[in-house]
Amino acid sequence: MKLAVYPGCSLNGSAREYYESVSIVLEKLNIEYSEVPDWNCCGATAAHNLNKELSLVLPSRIIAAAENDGNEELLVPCAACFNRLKTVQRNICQNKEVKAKVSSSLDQNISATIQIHNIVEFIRDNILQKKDVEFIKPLHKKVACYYGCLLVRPHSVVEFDRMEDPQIMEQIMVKIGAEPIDWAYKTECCGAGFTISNAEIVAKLSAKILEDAIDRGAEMLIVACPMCHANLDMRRPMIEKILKKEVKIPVLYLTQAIGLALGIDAGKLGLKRHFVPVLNI
Amino acid sequence: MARIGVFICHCGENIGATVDCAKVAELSSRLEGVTYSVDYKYMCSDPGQTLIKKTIKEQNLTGVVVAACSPRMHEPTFRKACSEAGVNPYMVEMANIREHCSWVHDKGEATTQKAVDLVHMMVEKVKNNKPLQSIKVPVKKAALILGGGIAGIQTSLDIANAGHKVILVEREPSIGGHMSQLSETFPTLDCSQCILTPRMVEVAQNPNIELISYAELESLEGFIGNFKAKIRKKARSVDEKACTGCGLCTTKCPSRKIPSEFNENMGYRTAIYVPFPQAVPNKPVIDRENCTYYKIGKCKICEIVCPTKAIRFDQEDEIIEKEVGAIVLATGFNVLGTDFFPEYGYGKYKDVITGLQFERLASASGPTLGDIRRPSDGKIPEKIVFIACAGSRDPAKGIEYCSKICCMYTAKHAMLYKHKVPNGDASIFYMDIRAAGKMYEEFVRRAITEDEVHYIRGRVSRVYEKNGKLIVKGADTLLGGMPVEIEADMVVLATAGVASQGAEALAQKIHVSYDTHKFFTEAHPKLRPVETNTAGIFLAGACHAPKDIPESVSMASGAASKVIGLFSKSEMTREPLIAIVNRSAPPVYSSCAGCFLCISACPYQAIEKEELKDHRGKIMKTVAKVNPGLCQGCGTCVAFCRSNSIDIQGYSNEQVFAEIAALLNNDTV
Amino acid sequence: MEFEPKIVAFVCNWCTYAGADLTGTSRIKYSNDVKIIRFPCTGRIDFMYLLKAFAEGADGIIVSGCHPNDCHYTSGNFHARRRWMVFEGLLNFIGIDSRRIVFSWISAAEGAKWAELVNKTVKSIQELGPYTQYQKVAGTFKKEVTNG
Amino acid sequence: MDKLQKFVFDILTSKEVTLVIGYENGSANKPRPAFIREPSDSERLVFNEKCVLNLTVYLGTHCTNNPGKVAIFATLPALCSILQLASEHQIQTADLLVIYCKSNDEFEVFDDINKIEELVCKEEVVIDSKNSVLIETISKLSVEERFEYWTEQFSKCIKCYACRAACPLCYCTRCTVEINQPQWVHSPSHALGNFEWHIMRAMHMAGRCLNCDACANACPVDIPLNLLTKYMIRDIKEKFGEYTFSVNKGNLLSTFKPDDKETLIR
Repeated sequence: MKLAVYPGCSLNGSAREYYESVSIVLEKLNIEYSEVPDWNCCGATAAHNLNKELSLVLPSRIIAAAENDGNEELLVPCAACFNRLKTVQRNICQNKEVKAKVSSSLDQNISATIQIHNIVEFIRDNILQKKDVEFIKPLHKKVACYYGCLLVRPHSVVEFDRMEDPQIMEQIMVKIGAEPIDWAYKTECCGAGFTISNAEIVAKLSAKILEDAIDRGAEMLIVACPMCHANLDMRRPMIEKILKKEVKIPVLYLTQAIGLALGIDAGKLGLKRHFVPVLNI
Repeated sequence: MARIGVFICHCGENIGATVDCAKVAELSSRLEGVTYSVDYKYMCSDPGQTLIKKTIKEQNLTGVVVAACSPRMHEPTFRKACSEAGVNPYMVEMANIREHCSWVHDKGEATTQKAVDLVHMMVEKVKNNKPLQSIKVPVKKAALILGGGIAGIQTSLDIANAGHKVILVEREPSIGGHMSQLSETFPTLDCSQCILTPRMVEVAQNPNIELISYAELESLEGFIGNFKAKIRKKARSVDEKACTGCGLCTTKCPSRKIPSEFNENMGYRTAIYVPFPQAVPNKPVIDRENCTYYKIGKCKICEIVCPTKAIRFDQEDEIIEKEVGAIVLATGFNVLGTDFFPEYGYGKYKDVITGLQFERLASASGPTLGDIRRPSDGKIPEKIVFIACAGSRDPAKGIEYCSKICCMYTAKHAMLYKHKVPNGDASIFYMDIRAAGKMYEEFVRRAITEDEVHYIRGRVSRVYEKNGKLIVKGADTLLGGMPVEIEADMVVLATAGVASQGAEALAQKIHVSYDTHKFFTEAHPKLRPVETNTAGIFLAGACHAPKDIPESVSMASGAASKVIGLFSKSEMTREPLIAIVNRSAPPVYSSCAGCFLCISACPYQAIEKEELKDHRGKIMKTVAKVNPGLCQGCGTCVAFCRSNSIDIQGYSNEQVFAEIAALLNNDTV
Repeated sequence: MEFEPKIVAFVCNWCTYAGADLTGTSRIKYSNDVKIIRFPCTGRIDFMYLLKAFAEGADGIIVSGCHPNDCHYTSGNFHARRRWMVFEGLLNFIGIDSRRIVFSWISAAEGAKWAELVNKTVKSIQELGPYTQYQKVAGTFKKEVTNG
Repeated sequence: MDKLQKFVFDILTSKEVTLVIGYENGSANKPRPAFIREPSDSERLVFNEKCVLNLTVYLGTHCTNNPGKVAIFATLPALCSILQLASEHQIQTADLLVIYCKSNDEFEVFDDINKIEELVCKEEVVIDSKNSVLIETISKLSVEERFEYWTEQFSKCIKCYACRAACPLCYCTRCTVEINQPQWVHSPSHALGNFEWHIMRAMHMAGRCLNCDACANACPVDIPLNLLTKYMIRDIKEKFGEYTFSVNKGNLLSTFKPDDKETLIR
């Protein structure tokens, strides 16, 4: 199976460390992949509210590009991109008109049969279940796995295990020697797209998430979405104001945590790029 | 040689105005086999019928064609009239020259000609008709009732009181079903046990009712009026005759920490136990999974203490065979598990319970003797939240349908809570309040106004524990979707009502159809709600769909009256318009090649295998046989049979061929 | 004069026959070229009957019964539906014009639909003309001519 | 002695079976059915690509009359045939040993019908290219032309019913053509009767045809009547999604799905 990775905008900007960790983990586990050639923005959170056609065509161009390049699988680390691509793929496959429309705008016939993976399920199915990976540096930490919304909703589209109480990240964490906690906010919204337009709300929502994680004894948060990461990591000053206390809990990307357990150097995993320092690892 | 009489009806102007009836009569008389034809103003009128009868006698007719209105209207009338005059009713056909001719075409040649054609068609059909005798099926006047909940109890009592034998089979050690678990009942708040247990006792004492508890249906053969049921009576390990029900054994049994099913696992019972004090029969059962003796071979304390030496450790399952004429399914319902609602934390948090568990808490005979106490620490909850539609009306995760009873019992629960904890605080998250029923809406209003229950219209997104409290996060859609957070001490989920487990297997065992939710399906959604598609098997109560007590009871009485009706004669008569597999002389015996694919085509399981034997009893051939008791005469098997070995009386292949030919070759007239 | 096709309708007793009765009671007029043969259920209708009707000189055929799930016998129409789906394919392949056979679901409440169906069918069969091709084979053709 | 003969020799000597239905060389080395009861006769048996005759047509009579177990050479269509016959209660699979032959020294032996079903499930029923082309060309004709084509073909028919005799699934005790009350099929071999016979035959094969071509091979006047059933196989696949053989799935026309296609119904 030929595998392509679609980084999307965030993974080349605000979430570089995510891409770095994804790449190095894949390399370490010698999984071959190529970046989708000449990729474009997926339209993310904005397009589908503003221009329906655009929100269909942008992702389909990415899918087409990946398929034209002879790929059968497409890994999309960014939860938002994943959500868009999956949505559009479903549209194309279920609705002939959409398919026709998209094909004409791309002027090529798009099949959209490529398998689109989010990072979490990809790691479980294609790594932990296939290879027996040795985690030389088990991550002996209490972790709170935070899924956010884009990864798990809408269930009909993303088909991600149990939308209200997903378990996959926890399973992965156990594998790498960490101890996932049971908490209440794993699928609550972090404020996502409001991060620029209405930081207040973002801070408030993110604060609740962090607070619950801390109260329940988590030593770090594990995420799989650049947006969540930004909000939880970057908005600390405001969050601390709201909670009226220091909040030092670090927020790691799933792949960073795995990287650490694989014994990859923190620097190579981009752990030094975080606002909240990831100490004593 | 056929001697057919044709009777053309004017139906006043209805036919006469557009069709030249006299001409139709005149032309019909020329048809081969027609010895007499006449037109008359009103054939269905008394003189009309007399005219037919008179002619039959005078002309000694062998068959009759009445050209008038639709057979769906007057076929019975004319068939009856003719049989009174000595012509077999199935030698009478009607040509529909009103609905299908005079009323839908303009006056004229063509219309008259069509009337003639229709008459011609029926004349040719009648020539191929055969005199038929209506089918008589003997009826064994005993009923088998499966399920001893309130529905089963009601049906049994009604049938038994009408003087017929009843065999009531209950899966559990005692009858009573879910109703016996309930505390008070809406909308009257009278105690469930108080109204149920007298009925249970009646069952036990009624000489016409044979109660077989702790038993299940093993297999069923036969058909309406003539079923043969095998019932597996599970080993109770107690001799019911010897046992006096003193209960000493249950007090002495050492293994006492077994979760009690009756208390929805909120209390404990012993290994030898009676599910609840008022159980009928009031005889204990040994639960062999948990009995020390069956586990390690030692103990036998119950045997030692039993004053009447009624314990039978070596007792085995017993198969009881019964012959019955009718069966009523009253297997009831179950409450849905909540595992697909992880966000509500059922099973994770002790104080998130189901409605049925709350019933036990509220019940005076329950584990807390009627106090509302948290399972976790026995504290009385100051704040309680009820979540309605926990699974119902939720195609995404639960079930599409409305469980119907939850709105009412949730209101009741909140009320009971307020009565027991007057200064407590009760909130209900709901989608809609469905309180359609006598005094139901008033009941809900009372909960809201008098008992100050907070009704919050909206769904709950998550329940989680935080410093000893259950945080209930939801939305109030009447306040524009405003988020609501309640710190509750206890959460009650109104879990959906679903088909009782084993319903599907049972349905397949006795060949009744069931819907996608495993509820048994009625023969007709409006007009035959208590019958199944298998003749002689009826439905009562929640095994058909979620129902409250009054509904279950009325349905039960409905089913009972159907059974009593069936039992009112020692034979039942059925229309002989049924399929028949041909038989012929040896060596062929029957042209049926025995592929038996017709069996899968029959909607009524009316086709069975029959072994044809020679005079020495050697099996010569196995062929299909249609059971006249079950066949409803749809004819699907007839059209399906490749060797045309099945034909259907009244719509036989020969009749149809004759009709087609007659209809299309009108050059003869 | 306009060609008057001979059309036979094979209908079930519980839905379409009753539906046609309703057409009558509501006095909706339709062409008298269609004549109804009554069956207990569409499941009863043998595919050979259709061939026989053509052989006997029918120019068109209507087959109609209860809508899916409305069958008086719960599943007769489901069986019929499969039968017709397969039969239609075969007839097409053999060259028997399946436009001459009209399948329809008409309930006891759809009196108007019945009239409409009849008139539509009559019209389309008129366009197709008499089914001489099959009638020639059946040897019933000449007879048709003589009685015009 | 090749492997196949050796195997037959052994099972006959060991009395595991008392009859083997296989092929032997007939005139001009054309294979013909052979019924072997003596171990010594097993040398007569052959198997090669010319062995296409579907031997299961003999199962009905020979199985029932034969004391003891019967072994039979089977090609793929024959395997389907065995499943279908079993599902239609025409054979006792208990006393049947099936030898699925690929060549005279490569074969698989089945005494469990379910194993056969497993194997057959994997093999999709496919129409060979030659016939697919024919079907295509015929389908392209206008409806009248198609009728003409078949009128011409059927006009050859002499109603010898060899097609019926050769088909393992035509086992009725009394075929419908032999019924004259009512006359389902016009008996003389005239156009009408021929149409009725061939249409009826095809319809009776709906969802059952084994795609073994026995009927066409048997036809003395070379009517391509296997095209009818082959076309239906294709059509059924299209309309109902699959075309499979199974011991207990029931027959295409004796079962249904509430959501079956109903494209033709108004």
